Amino acid sequence: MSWTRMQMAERLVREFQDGWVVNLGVGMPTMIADVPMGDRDIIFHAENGVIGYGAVCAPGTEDLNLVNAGGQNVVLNPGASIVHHADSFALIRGGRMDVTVMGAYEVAANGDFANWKLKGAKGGGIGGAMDLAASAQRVFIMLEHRTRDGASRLLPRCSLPITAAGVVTLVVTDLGLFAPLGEGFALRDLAPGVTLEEVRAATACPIIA
Amino acid sequence: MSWTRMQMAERLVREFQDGWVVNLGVGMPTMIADVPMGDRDIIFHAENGVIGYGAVCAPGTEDLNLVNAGGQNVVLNPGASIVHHADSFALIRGGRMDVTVMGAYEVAANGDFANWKLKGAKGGGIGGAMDLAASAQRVFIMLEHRTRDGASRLLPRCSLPITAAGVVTLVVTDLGLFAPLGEGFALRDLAPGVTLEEVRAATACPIIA
Amino acid sequence: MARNKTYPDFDAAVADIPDGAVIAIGGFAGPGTPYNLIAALARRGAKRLTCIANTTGGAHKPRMPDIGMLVENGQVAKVICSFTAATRASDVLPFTKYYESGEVEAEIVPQGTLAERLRAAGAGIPAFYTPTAVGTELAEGRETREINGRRYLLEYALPVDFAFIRAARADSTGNLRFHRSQRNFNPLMAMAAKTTIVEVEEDILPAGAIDADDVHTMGLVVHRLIRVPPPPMGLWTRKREVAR
Amino acid sequence: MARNKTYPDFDAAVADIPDGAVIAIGGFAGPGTPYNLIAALARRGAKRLTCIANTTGGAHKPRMPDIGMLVENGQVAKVICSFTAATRASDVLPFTKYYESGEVEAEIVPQGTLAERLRAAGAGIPAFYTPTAVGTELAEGRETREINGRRYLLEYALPVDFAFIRAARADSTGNLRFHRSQRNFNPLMAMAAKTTIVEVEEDILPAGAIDADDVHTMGLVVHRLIRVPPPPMGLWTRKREVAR
Repeated sequence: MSWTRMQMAERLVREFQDGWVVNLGVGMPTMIADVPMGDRDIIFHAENGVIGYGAVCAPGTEDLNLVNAGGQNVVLNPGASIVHHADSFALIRGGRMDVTVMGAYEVAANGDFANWKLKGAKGGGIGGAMDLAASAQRVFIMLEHRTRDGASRLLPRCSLPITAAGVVTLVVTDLGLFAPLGEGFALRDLAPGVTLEEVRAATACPIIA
Repeated sequence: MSWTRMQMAERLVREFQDGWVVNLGVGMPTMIADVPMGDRDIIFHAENGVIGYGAVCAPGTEDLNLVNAGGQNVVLNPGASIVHHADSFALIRGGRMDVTVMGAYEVAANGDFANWKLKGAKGGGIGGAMDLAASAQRVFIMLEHRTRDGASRLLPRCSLPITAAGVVTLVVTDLGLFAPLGEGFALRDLAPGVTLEEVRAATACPIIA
Repeated sequence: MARNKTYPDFDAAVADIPDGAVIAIGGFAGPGTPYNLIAALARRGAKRLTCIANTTGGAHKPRMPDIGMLVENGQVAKVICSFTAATRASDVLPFTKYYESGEVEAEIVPQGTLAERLRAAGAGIPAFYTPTAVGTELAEGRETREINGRRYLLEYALPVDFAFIRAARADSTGNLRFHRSQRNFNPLMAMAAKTTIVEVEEDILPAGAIDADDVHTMGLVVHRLIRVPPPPMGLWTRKREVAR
Repeated sequence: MARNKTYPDFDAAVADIPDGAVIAIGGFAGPGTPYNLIAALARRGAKRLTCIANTTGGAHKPRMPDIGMLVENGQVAKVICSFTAATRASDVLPFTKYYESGEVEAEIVPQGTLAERLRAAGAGIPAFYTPTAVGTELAEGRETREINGRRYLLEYALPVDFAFIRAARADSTGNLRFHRSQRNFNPLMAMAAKTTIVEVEEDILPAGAIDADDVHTMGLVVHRLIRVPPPPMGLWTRKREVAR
């Protein structure tokens, strides 16, 4: 047993506090906007200047000129506003994001993470990840614990070029919830049916339980 | 005989070219918006973010939340737009002003001018003058040729702290129209009834006719 | 986005402003000036303030609440502005004598640089280069740099604790609309501030009443809203209302 | 303000773009992308272009006119963007192989830095400091500076010869309105460019039809307007119209 991607999203959402401004990256994190927030008032910010968006539109109801960072057509919640890219990243660099949630290839015990460039590639895809990682109040990472080849994505140090240094607050994987501690990761929560031994076996650096 | 302030404004307006964006400073230059432009399409920009304003309002017709740089209630021409101060000065520093027209205490043959600080004062009033002077395509200065004591305001070098160095394009005074040439001013036009000898007698540096 | 940011009155909205706070005050030649918040700050009496604004107030009558008034009240340690004196020698600003005598410190900044320093603070840009003031007394002893053959002055961001601004319209989430030249410094100060307090000229609207494309300042950077009571109860809703 | 900036067609609007020009192209994931102007530039055939955009185009079908197409057409020397490849290894961008093989140069820039460098160009700010990319491969060998205890990277303005943008609405003086996330980079690119060319989704309105408080991009920085013809004559007015 382990967490599905939706359960990973739900587990991270439990960490959100009332009133937070949340930026969701492309890929897995987009699912977070579909998780019920209960009575918490959460504002979603997309890097393309959409403040206060909500769920993905039902087919046929889309406004084709309204997308989130992942290019999905979304709805606007009451109180939403639109700004241009410079103002959108002004809010990001200005520290107005309480948290950014991003996917990654690797995350390291020293708080570094890598999500823009693959091994041996000349270029990559940065998008807004470096700006968000450098300036959000918290950086939450969502990723599968292991690669398809079974290698740990939680590492002592990143092997790929990093997106930002020492910024990661929390990491959720299919196996659990973790916080980088310098030389290893603190285990904050275990997926149901997963044991500490399984996590340790799957991880290339110490897990502090 | 010499030019009145309105005639000074009219003389400068003859220099405006169709399509120009014109910024008018506080004081004497505000009169320029009241001079007929003929078939020239001139856009007036005020430093407080008003683009495309026109004449001062008739009493009783004012919008009290709409002022030009001098605090006068003005009308908006069709096609007008409003921006905030950072965007307004972005347009200024970005070189979008074809000309700025400013008053001054002194103007120098080397193209310097002074309009923000009086002799012996600790502070002064800069407003947008330094930004406009540094970045407008042309700087036109309007001032009385002499102080109340009869001293020349056209000088070899400014005696007061300058607003910007070497930027002045044209100078209009009650006596004529001038262009700084380094060591003196070129005479471009004489007010009616004023002689070259009178101008030379009133000016503390060479006048090249 | 449903949080209601409305405060009951001006005094409640400024009640936590401590001594030593950095306050940015919007407005340009009247429009957009938060007169009621300035008056509330005078009543609150917080001291050793740093005030950031285009001017310290005009020489006009009737006198409106302005930084000069806070200075006279002994509340101000420093002013950062583009005018410490009027350009016309005949206009005497109340502030000028306090500055000339050394009772209050002032940093005089070109208006565009002031706007850009506030914008930079809100945008997480700690410093930038500008052509403004190069070659003048203001640049003496300061760092300059040549870029593509032109010389520029290094300027630093100007972060703010509390912004006082005035808007025409707001919704309960803090989205704002300004009318005409009321906009001026107000959006920048809201972006630059930890806490933005807004006096609003019209009834505060429900969330969503301002279309997302029509918002001038996003509620994300707005924290407290106070409706300016309609005249005759309200103070200083417009210059004219005072002048009558 | 009465000048009419309307052009008869897309080809006329790009007819003077020379070889070697720097072109900024708006749009983010579809909305605000000037597809018709990109197609016209492909027909024009200008070469050795530098293209600035968030991406070089998507991996989606049906394919829309994009920078990748100009690259395949042999018109592009350099791209400045935040993606030279998709982040998902399974999505292959047409551009990537041209870059990996060295046929086309690329400068990869974080999206917020790209936006701010364009904004700086439009604002007469030649350079600024940002926290983004500090400690990464992108900062290697470049100038950094510590300000108030944090390290920042020096970034330079990105001036533009021609901006291609798409708006929902325009008046004849060039004042623009964008609909929803169509806004994105478009206002910044208009500010940064010597010449701004706009494809407009609705009929171009008379001067004054857009209220001064409602203008997103001021006509002062807009030079040429072309109405996107309504379907079925028009090309790519919306993704859906192509996909049908």
